Amino acid sequence: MQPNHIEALLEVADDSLVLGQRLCEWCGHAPTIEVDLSLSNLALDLIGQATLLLDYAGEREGQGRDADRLAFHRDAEAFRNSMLVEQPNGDFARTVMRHFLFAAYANPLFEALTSSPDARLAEIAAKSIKELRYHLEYATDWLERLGQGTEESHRRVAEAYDWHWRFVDDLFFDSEAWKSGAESGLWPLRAQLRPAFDETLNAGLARAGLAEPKPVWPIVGGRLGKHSEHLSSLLATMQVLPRAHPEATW
Amino acid sequence: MQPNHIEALLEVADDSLVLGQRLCEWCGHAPTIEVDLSLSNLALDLIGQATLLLDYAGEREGQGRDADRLAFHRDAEAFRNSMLVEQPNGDFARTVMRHFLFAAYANPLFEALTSSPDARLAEIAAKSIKELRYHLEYATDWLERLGQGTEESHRRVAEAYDWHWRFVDDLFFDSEAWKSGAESGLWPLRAQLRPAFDETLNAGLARAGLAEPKPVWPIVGGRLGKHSEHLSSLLATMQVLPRAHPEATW
Amino acid sequence: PERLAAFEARVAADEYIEPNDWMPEAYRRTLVRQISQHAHSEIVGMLPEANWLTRAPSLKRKAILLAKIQDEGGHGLYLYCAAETLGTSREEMIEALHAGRAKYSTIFNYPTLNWADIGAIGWLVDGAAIMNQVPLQRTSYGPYARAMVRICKEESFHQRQGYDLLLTMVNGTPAQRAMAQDALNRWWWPALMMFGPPDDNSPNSAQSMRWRIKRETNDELRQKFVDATVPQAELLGLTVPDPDLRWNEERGHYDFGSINWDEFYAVVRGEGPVARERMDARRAAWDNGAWVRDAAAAFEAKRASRKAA
Amino acid sequence: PERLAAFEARVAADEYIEPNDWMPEAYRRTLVRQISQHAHSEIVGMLPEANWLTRAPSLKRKAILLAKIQDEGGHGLYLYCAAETLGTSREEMIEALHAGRAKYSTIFNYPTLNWADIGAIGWLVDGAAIMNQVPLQRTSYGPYARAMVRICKEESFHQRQGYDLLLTMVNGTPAQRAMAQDALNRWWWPALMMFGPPDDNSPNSAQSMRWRIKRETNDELRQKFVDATVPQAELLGLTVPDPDLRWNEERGHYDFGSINWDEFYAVVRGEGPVARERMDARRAAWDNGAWVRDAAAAFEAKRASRKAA
Repeated sequence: MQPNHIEALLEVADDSLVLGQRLCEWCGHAPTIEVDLSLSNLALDLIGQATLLLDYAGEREGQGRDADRLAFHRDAEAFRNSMLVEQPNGDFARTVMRHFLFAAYANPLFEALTSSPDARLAEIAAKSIKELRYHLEYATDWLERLGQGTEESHRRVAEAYDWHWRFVDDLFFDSEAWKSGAESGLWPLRAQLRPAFDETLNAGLARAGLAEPKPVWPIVGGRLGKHSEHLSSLLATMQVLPRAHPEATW
Repeated sequence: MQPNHIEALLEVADDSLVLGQRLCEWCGHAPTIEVDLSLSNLALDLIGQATLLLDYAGEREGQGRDADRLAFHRDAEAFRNSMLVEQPNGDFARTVMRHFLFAAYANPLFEALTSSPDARLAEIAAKSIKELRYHLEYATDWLERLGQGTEESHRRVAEAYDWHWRFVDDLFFDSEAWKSGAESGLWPLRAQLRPAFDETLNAGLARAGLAEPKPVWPIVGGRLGKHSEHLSSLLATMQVLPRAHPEATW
Repeated sequence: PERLAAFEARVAADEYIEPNDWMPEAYRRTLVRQISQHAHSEIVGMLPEANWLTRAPSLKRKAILLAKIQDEGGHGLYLYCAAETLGTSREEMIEALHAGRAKYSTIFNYPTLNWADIGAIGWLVDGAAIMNQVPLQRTSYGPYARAMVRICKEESFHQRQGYDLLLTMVNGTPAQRAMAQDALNRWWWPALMMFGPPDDNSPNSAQSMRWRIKRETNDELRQKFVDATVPQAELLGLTVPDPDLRWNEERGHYDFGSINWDEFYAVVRGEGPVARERMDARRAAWDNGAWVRDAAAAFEAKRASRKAA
Repeated sequence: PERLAAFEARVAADEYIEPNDWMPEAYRRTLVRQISQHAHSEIVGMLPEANWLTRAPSLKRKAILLAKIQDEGGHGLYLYCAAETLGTSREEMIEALHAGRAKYSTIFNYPTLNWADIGAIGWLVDGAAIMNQVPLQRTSYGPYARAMVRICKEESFHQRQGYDLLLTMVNGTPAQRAMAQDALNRWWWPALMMFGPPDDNSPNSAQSMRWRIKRETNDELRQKFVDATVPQAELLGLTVPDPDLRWNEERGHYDFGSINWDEFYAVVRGEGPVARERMDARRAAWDNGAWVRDAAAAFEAKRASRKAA
């Protein structure tokens, strides 16, 4: 892997890490105990994926950074996640919609990664894809329930869609680093994943009784380290202990 | 000043610092522009006081720590503020009530400090007391407005009182360090300030049409570094940059 | 009266009572109160730990803590289910909690102030819970006893994880050691209070013991906990914050200082340091989630009626 | 028609129009729109800076930033007052903002992502604002012109403070220098957009120039800003993110690359990166503060009626 491939790998790892961290904020505060447990499960999967991916990125980088070093000692500008996953939890509809959009993107991506010529990456993807299939199913089920439930839940999930939709192009942004990895055959261009995403999206929207997306001015930059204002606050919390006690192990 | 007197000085400095930081959170989000500007004024005063007091404490300590070092590089356990000032802003009623209780305590305290034999402390107090008189007036005016305004504002300010009242004993807690300074004649025991506080309190409550306090189990510990859960979150935000970039100057 | 005698005989013979069996109303009421209180404790108990979940200092610790809190939610679920077999719905129990009619363990009204508190909760709070709960695996009500078997197994695991967290910290930097000691200082006495009021002031104990809803007295369990925990503290190199603590050769037990019962009763009354935050958080979660529960129910109803049609 | 001619003559003679003077309806409407938009910009403009207020890295910088944001609130107040002299209330203007009928400067729909952004806003955004506003000190409407005098003085001060902040950072650690460059990269183009659409696509300009509500064209002001700012960037050792930027000896001005007008119009339409956050924040502040304003009004009414009695 070339250095820029490692940076591209961070795009995948950081998506899982930041979304997992967001889901942790629900813990103890969800609408039912069952939902609380499910969101914890999703978070556990994502943090597990992030750990494997970051450890691998650190190894390939060869500068002695492990997953914790990468998670807790980078500033916001160095994070390569899409802006979608850093969006605040909002109400449960926003959390569901964010997860649906992410999972609809991550499924074809990780599916493709299982046949990467990079054996380690393929192995991580093979473990993760099983989890992510469930994520998509879980999010789609809730999307349908909220879309078809009550008038209020429909209104909220439509609003959630309206909030998140403009970040989908950021999710699919092909950075130079990503393109270079694609040229080396490590993974597909994200643009190539878009048809699969669109299919999942339209099926999900149909089940939920939601209208198809209107065109919007897309907000992009996450893969280049240009985030929303939400990421730095998330990191201030997440990184507080390792930053305050850089010499400690935990 | 003995080392424990310096620690006691932090009790005063940290009250101003933490309350000032809390007020900063209102900036841009207050009920009217006029209130926004007033809360900024209060915050500016408090941060100014904290800077003078912390700089002085650092000088007397003689280990090269200045106000910024003390503000941004201590963990929550090392903060000596009362739990009252670290309470979240809540609604405007809670902010007003917190400020009223603090100012009712700080006025007799700083008044007394103006005649401390420690000339520097007396000088800082002389500057601060002018500001704090206005703080008390401002908070009392709003207390009256909310107490006598609408049913809703009355209910909210009564609830705010109920929330904050149990932290008043913590505000007045005489730590060993504080007692030692009092024995050396640097300042009065806080217990001696209580009658003045009670008078202000009762007058304020009467103006607002609020009932006198019920006895509660007091929650104490701030002066000993045992805080509520709110302080460490406040500090995670406040200290994030100096902690992430310890070698930088700003 | 005959049924009562038969019931009491079965209980005395350590047989299990099952949901459809006849039972005295007082037994049913006491059980609902105790099991729901236990369930509430698991759910409220998620909050002090969740307070540090977003700040867990390594990815491994974050995953461990997340799984632990999830287990507690799971325990809450089993226990609500066990209580529901006695004829009270989960909603009713939750409303009783939010209205302040139902209690939960006083321990969760203390704040978590540093990362070592997560270790201290596992070690001391789960440790004390286990002491309380191990006898309940043989309690007279079948569904409760069976829930307890599963819960105790997981709690032991949590206790070891908590101890391991502290072990790492006491072997770390001076700041980490100080956090660990600070955590022990703050959690020791509240942990001892978890066993409830002293025996001479525990009105319902005798009845509960006869019904095998309880199997050891508060003071017996408290002593057992102290005896087991003090050597563990020594192993960590931490000092138990009790100047009166010493081994009593004659009794074969540790003597320990007297508990601040005024504080205990204040916390029971709902005046604990973060009791309001805890209840506010639970009520907010419930109230803000109402529309989600409504939507799910409406959707189920639609689906059911579609199937029926 | 006579009054109109007299009015136009006064304006052409650079006399001030005062609130009680006769003025054409279109003049009044244009002024209300412009002044209220300017007031809204000051108020919304508090938000991107407040985003870093709680994270200011030194007590001195925190106090400076607090005072600066306070000044902006003060500007908002003067400007609302100036607009009110034209017969529109502050509440009406605020409701127009919250309903999306009134605009504010597009620049505040960009996020503040690191501490250097606070410096960049002072240097570039206040710098651009000054370029826009200096001519308005001689605008034809008296209350607006006088508000502008005071505002411009304070803005210049803010601009120097912002530049000073960046100067400290570029002389700091590599991470600080990187933050400063990153801030310039993100704020440069949006700052150029602050002067509005190019002259050939600025429909109201001619009328506004004739009425002295505007005194220079968008493109003239933009050029002036580029010419003044590029040397300041060089002094900081930072690179302006425009490969087409170069000094044109012949014109005596810098040539610069073309602006992404699609982005500009998207942001004007309310699709800027953080436009929703900004409006949500303002609406929440207003809605959550309604009970406070009601209480103050009710209290005043009671007091007034007590005095009257």
